[in-house]
Order: sequence, then structure tokens, then C-alpha cells
Amino acid sequence: MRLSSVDDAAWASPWRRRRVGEKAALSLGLVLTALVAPPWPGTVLVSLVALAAILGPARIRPTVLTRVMTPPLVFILIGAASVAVGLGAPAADSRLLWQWGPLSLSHEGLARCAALTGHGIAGALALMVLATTTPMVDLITSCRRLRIPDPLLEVASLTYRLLWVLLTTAIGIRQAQAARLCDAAPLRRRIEATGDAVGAVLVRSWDQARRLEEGLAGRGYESSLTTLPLDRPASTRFLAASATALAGIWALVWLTVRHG
Amino acid sequence: MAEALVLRATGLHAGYLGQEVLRGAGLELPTGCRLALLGANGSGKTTLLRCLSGAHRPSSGTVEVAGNRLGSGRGALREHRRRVQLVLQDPDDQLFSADVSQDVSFGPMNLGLPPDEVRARVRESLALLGVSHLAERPTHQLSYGERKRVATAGAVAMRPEVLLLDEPTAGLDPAGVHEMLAALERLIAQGTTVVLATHDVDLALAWGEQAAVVLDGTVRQGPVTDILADQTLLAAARLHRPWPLELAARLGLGVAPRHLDDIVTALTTPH
Amino acid sequence: MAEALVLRATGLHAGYLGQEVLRGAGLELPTGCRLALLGANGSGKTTLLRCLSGAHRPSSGTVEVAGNRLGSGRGALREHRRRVQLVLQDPDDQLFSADVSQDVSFGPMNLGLPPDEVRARVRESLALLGVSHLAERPTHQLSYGERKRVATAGAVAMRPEVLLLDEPTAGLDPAGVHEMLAALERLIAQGTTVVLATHDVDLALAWGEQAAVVLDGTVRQGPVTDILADQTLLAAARLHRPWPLELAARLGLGVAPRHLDDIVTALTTPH
Amino acid sequence: MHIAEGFLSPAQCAIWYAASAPFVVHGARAVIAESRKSPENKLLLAAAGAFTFVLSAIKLPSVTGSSSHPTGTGMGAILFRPPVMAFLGSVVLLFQALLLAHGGITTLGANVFSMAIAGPWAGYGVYMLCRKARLPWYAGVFGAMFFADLVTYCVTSLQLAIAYPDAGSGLLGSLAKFLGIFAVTQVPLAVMEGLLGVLVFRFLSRV
Repeated sequence: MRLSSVDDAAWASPWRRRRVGEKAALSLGLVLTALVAPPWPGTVLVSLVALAAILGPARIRPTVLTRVMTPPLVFILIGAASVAVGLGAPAADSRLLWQWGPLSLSHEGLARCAALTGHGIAGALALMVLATTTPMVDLITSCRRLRIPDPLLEVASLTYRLLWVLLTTAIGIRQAQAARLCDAAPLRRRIEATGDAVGAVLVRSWDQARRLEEGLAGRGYESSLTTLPLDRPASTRFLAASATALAGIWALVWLTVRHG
Repeated sequence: MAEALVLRATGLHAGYLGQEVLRGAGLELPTGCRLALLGANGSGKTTLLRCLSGAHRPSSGTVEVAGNRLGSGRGALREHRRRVQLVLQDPDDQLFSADVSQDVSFGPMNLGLPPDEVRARVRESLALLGVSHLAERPTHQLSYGERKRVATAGAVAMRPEVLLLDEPTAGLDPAGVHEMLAALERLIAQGTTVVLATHDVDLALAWGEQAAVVLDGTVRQGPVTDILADQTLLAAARLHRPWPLELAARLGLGVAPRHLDDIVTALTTPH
Repeated sequence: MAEALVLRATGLHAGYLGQEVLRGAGLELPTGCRLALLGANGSGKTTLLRCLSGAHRPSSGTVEVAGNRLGSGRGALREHRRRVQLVLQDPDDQLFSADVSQDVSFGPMNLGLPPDEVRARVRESLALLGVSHLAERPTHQLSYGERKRVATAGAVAMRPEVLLLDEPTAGLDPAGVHEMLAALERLIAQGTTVVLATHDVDLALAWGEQAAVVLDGTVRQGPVTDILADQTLLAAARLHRPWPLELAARLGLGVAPRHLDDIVTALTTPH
Repeated sequence: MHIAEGFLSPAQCAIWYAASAPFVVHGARAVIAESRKSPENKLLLAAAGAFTFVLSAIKLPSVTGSSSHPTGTGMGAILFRPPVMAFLGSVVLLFQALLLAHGGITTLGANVFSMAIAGPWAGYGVYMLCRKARLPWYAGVFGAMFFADLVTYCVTSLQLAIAYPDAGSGLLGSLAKFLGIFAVTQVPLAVMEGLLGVLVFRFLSRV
């Protein structure tokens, strides 16, 4: 079942064979830079570096990235727009552009809106460096090194496995309901049908848990679900390139702030 | 063809996430014809069924039921779905109500029929599928074969003109297969046109009048004994010749037997 | 029997929630014998497999591997599971990891093997099942047939002496069936004794040396051509005679053919 | 609504992480204790987590024309209790951030606080109150789902308001803006989620 473009991309990415720690270092370094650096030029530079990494060596198709970025963009734009608009009496020192009743728009508001949009887009792109190159299970497996207790990691990776099984069921049921003309029914019946679908998926989830437990018992499952540790070669070149990119961003930020 | 077509698809292109699975597939289904649909896993068989039923919108091409073309409008899709019903392989992805009667009543209720009419349809569909005795049972307690027949009853309760079945006999024991095929006979006798998608070439030969093979995104259709005797086509579709045709060819019988009986007749009748 | 038995069960009684499914079932599996296990849905076929593998504790009766009786202790059970592995019909009931290699590594890791040895076993099992190319793929993107072979690889990685397979070919297309059977040939060549539970009497006849039918909580076992020619037994078990035996009987051939080739030989060889 | 990556300052991210940590650690302890009790519990907990993820992906019948999804926080709280939900909810939010780009890593603490802690506890509190008051079961379920959904969105609005106080009217003005945008459109959805909860529990009582 293929339902998540990010997940598909992560499994297919040539960067999948890189160490999770190295990718996480680059991605989180960019995320923190996106948060801390001034919007101009910091967030723009972070966005460019993240885009270059994702579309370049990580070889994610632009259409996939567009699809992936749409939901966070919607949130960022709505949030930023509401920050831009002032409510109630505007601050004394603000340069107003427009006012209507209690609502107002000022230069300061627009600047905050632009900054927020910059931070948001840069942050989301920086996070996608990790998300589009690293399958969830790799991330969970590598968390063993952080000394997170095994049972928690096992529950998390089983959750990942089971969610595809349940999503397949949920989608199948919703389509079966649509095929039997659920969409045309009155609202009341549509709500009832949604309740049935959720209930059926819940029952299925319990059933699947029981069946998987029996299946695993046969494979020798007693108390832990230990599998091979990930075997990924370290790459000093990758780390060096990441460090250079981050240092470059900060150097340019410093130059701009000093001369701007 | 001279017969009236109940369903016709032409030039279908369709796929998922940018990958094209169907590349110009077409199908002609005469009213009352038993069509066996064959194709390897991943050949696009299920995608074709989903396009025919209106569950998947092809990127180009047309689907018509009894001359009415399936458009993009909501009303047209609704009308199409009422006439063409698809039952998928795994019943667990289709059954959603707490008990059997309720599940089967789902479609008729959505048609806005009065309760008495709905009850009558539920009774009728369960009887046609031979599962009247399960009416009051919770769906998740049924056996796999029972769940498959209940899922089919849910589609039958819509009184479709065309019933598309994806692997209706897969995973059933011989008795279950027999009961499912008997149920299909009752539906066909009532005037429903049935398309049966299967991996089982022997079943396709014994059951079908026509066969269609999905291969490289297109469809090859014809009389079942022609299609299933075409070695080149079958090899390309990763299928093999059904045993009656294979045996007839090996023995040089010069007939196209569809059942064991045909073989016995051919061998015991003096030339 | 004179041959060495790798697995023997006697007088098994077992069931769920007070309902007894097996009532004195027994089975004798000679080393290297291909045994086809038949039985209708609900006959207790899967319960028998689960008892044999140690996954279900029978209320009475014994199970032995190579003369060692399966006791109730944890150590004995662990030892038994190392030697006898069961692959269930639905691969989603056994695959717990999203990554194919990691899933297959679970059994060997449980045996406490060093990582290099585990990796070697994973490679070997995937190669035996013909799915080495899937090693890096996520479980949820695989087709049903691929998942089935990966689940089997997970059992094979334990290097069991006996491999019990519940419906390994159900739901696969002809090419998938072919690949699964080819994989079983490689395992058998390596010395694994395979029990194949199936609904498909034709497959049982063509593949098995012995057949066992689960009926009324007990097991009837014998050479495959004897068991599958026994009309009374087959009717009681809701099975039918495989077509080669049926055809031979109808034509009065006086032989027990197992394949199409046998029929052709019988018909074309002058008496 | 998940707060997107890059939306909160490092200080605010840290504060919300710190606020969520005790609850999540408490939940993680509960999960470890449960999974030590029997190996089967691990699978049941994972199934619960997967269900929570799938629930949040199911489209609710559209009233306004826009598509919307349940938060599922109330149902999780009733079915699995708030401590366990704090952990499972965090896992689900991490999955949503990385699989669907809903939310983020630095904002995970804030999102966990609203969706895996505040919502479930509010819902569970209402559920227990209704049971103490001997109200019929469906009132408790409806209340739990309704309030869990609404509280989740109010907390998210508060988090955004604290991060971006209005230049003129300060925190309250900003809160009014965010509540206006998110919470008010959320009321019909909260009602819908409450109804959904009642239907699902009725379904469960029949199987």
C-alpha cells in the first residue's frame, strides 16, 4: 500500500544508506538555523540549502516535494496572515497601512508575517531533509543508541508496521461505502457510516494484534523483538559537507548583518 | 458485436502516483455474457475493475453502461455505481457493520428505499448468496468464505446490472468454491451480468464464455477457448494453458474441451 | 514404518474455548517426505499445524521431533521451535518489521547468533525463497505473493528440520505459485522436510508423496494416490477427486496418474 | 491543527518540551510496565497507536464543504487512559510530522502538550465526571470527545497567541484572533467528533 509520498521517497532515496545520525545532524542543524537566524538572509539560505540537498543528492522528485509541502504551507500562510492583521487599538508607534473596525494592518505586522513565513518554510524544508531520506523504522531502530528503553521502540516500530495494515482496511471500507452510494445519502447516514468505519477499523486493530501475537509466538517471540542493528558506513565527507553548508549559511548571515 | 453491450470501456489510461498501469485498455461486455478476466499480479486487472466500477477515475478513455457514458459529474457517478458493483478480494476491507443484515442493508438504505423494501432486498440478497442463516451474526465471527459471500450480498442488494468480482473463489476450500459458483448461477439466472477476475485458468475455462487477459496495460478479449489456447498470449501474461486444452493439444484431439466431461466424450466417442 | 520419522504426533486432543477441534489426531512424518495436508475450512487443519509447531498446546497427546518429546518447559519449547517452523496463510500475521531484512533476522537473533552469522542466514534465506532483491524494501510496499515468500524466509532463517506451510500458494497468481514451488524444491534439496497444507487437491496430488486428510478431529494418512482416490473419504471431507485420478477412473485406465504427463503416457502407450 | 516546524522560537519550543516531558515519561513508564506484564500487551498498544493514527486520517462527513479529520484524542483517552495516550499520542505526532509533514520536530513538544496531554486529560475528566453524575454512557462519550477536541484547539490557539502577541492588544487580542480562526470553525467539528464517538461506542457494544 502506498499512501504517503514522504514514506515512498524515504525508502527509495539513495540517502537511505547513510547513517541516520549524520542525516539527523544536517537536518536538525538546518532546522535550528531556520529558527534562530534572522529571516533575511538566514531562512532563505536554509531553504536553498535544504532544497538543494533534497532535489540534488537525495534525488527526490520536485512533484513529490510539492505534494509533501502543501499542508504545512497552508498552515504557515493562515498562521502568518493572522499574525499580520492587528486586533483592537493598534500600538502607538505602528505605521498603519489599513484599518477597518477593530482590524488593522501595519508595516510592523507585515514584517512579522514575512519573518514568520520565512522561518516556517525554512523549518519545514529543513525537516524534510530527514523525512524524505529516512524511513521511520530506521529512525526508530537508531534510537536504540539514545538508550530509549527497548519496549518503547518496539511499540513504536510495531505501530508503524500495523498502521499500513489498518490504513489499507480503512481505505477499503471507505471505498466500499462510497461504492454503495454513501456519498449521496443524507448527512445523518454519512455520520453513521463514518462511525461504522471507525468501529470496524478498531475491531480489526484488536484482531490483528491478537493474530500477530500468535504468529510471532510461533517465531519464538517471548519478550523482545530484537532484529539486526542497522549497518551503515560512516561518512566523514557527508559530515564535513554538512558542517560546511551550515558554517557557510552563518558566515553569510554574519556578513549581511554586519554590512546591512 | 451484434449483441447489446451492457458495459463498454475504450482507451482507458489509468495509474497511481504517476505510474501508468493501464495504457489504452478496452473491454466489451455483452448483456448476460460470462466474462472471465485474467492477468498476473500487478498487470492492472484490479485497476481495470476499479475503473469499470467508477471507483478509480481513468486519466483518459471512456466507460459506458448501457450506452450511458460515465461522466465526471456526481449524479452520473451515482447512477453508474448503482448499476455496476465491484466486490474486492479481501472481505475484511469491505465489511464494516456490526452484523450481517445491517451490512447488506447499507446500500439499499442509501438508495432511500422504504424500510420494508430494504428488508426484502436484504432477505433476497442473503438468499441468493446462500447465507440467510447468517443474517443475525456479527460479521467478524464469520469464516473467510462466509465473509466473502456476505460482502458479495452487500453488492447484490444494490441490484446491479453488472457485478464485477475480484477473485471470488481465492482462499476458499472446494466446498466454499462450489457454494460461491452456485450463488453466481442464481445471480446470472436473475439477469445479472457477471465478470469474474481470477488467477485460476481452469476455472476461467470451465466457467467463462468469453475471456479477457490484461497484458502490458491493454486487454485481449475473445471466446474463452480461443484466448486460453493462445500459448504466446498466455506465456506473455505469465499464465499457463488450462489442463483440458493442454491435454487435448497433447493428444491431438482436435477439439477444445472445457471440462473433464468434454475430454471423456472426445476420447470415448468413436471417430 | 521403516523410515526414520522426523516428526510424530499421537492422540492429539485440542481446541479453543471448550470446543474440541482435534479428537485423537495423529501424524507420522518420515524424514524427507513430502506430505500434503488436506481438510475443509474449520476441519482443524490449522490447529493441527499449530500443535505440531508448538504454537498451540494440545490438551492431551504427544508431539515428538526426531524422538524428542515436546514437553511443557520453556527450554523444550524453544528447542522444538528451532526445529519445527510454521508459516501461516496470511503473511500479515507474521511480519512485524517494516524492513524485510530486519524481519527475517528476528529468528536468528533470537537464537543468539552473532550479527555476521545472522546476516549470512538472512542472505541465504532470501536467496532460497528467490527474494534477495526485496531485502531493502519495506514490507508494506510488497505484493501479497512477495510478502508470503518473505514470511517463509523468516521461518527458513531458523534452519528448521521441518517446515509446515499453511496454504503457501493460496491467493498467488500462476507465476507466484510456480516461484513458491520452486523455492520449496530448493529447501527440500537442502534436506528440509516440508508439510504443505492446501485446499487444492490437484496440487496435493502433483506435489505430495503422502497425503493426510483431517476429518472429524482425526487424521487419515497414506500414499497420495491412495488417499486422493478414496471417494468416501474425500466426500466426507468435502473435497473432490483430483482431475487426473477422476479422468483415469472415468476412462478405466487402471493406473493412478499424478500429472498430465502420466495421462498422456497412459493413453498413448499401446497396451 | 498541528503547529508547523519553524513556527515557535527556540525558547518556546524548549518550554513546551519541558511541559510535556513529565507526562510523556509517565506514559512511557506505564507502557513499559504494561508490556512487561505480557508480550501480548506490546502488540495491543501498537495496535492502539496505529488506530489513533488511522483515526486522524479518516475524513469526517463534510458540513462546511471543507475536509476535516477527527483529533481522536478523546476516544484514545477513554479507550487507553490518558497516561498511555500521552506516549502513544507522541509517537503518532512524530509519525505525522515525518510521514505527512503535519507539525514538526521543534514544535513537537507544543503539539504533544495540546493533542496528547491537554485534550486527552480534558476528555477523560469530562468522561469521569459524567460517570460520577450517573449520566447515560453516551453523554459521557459525547462530552469527552467534544471537550477533548475543543480543548486541544484552544490550547493550540493559546500556544500561538503566547508566541505571537498582538502588537496592539497583546496576548488577549492575539488569542481572540487565533481562537476566531481555529476554535470557532472547530465547534461544528467538535460536535461531529462527539457524535462519531457515540456511534463508535454503540458499534463496539454490538460486536
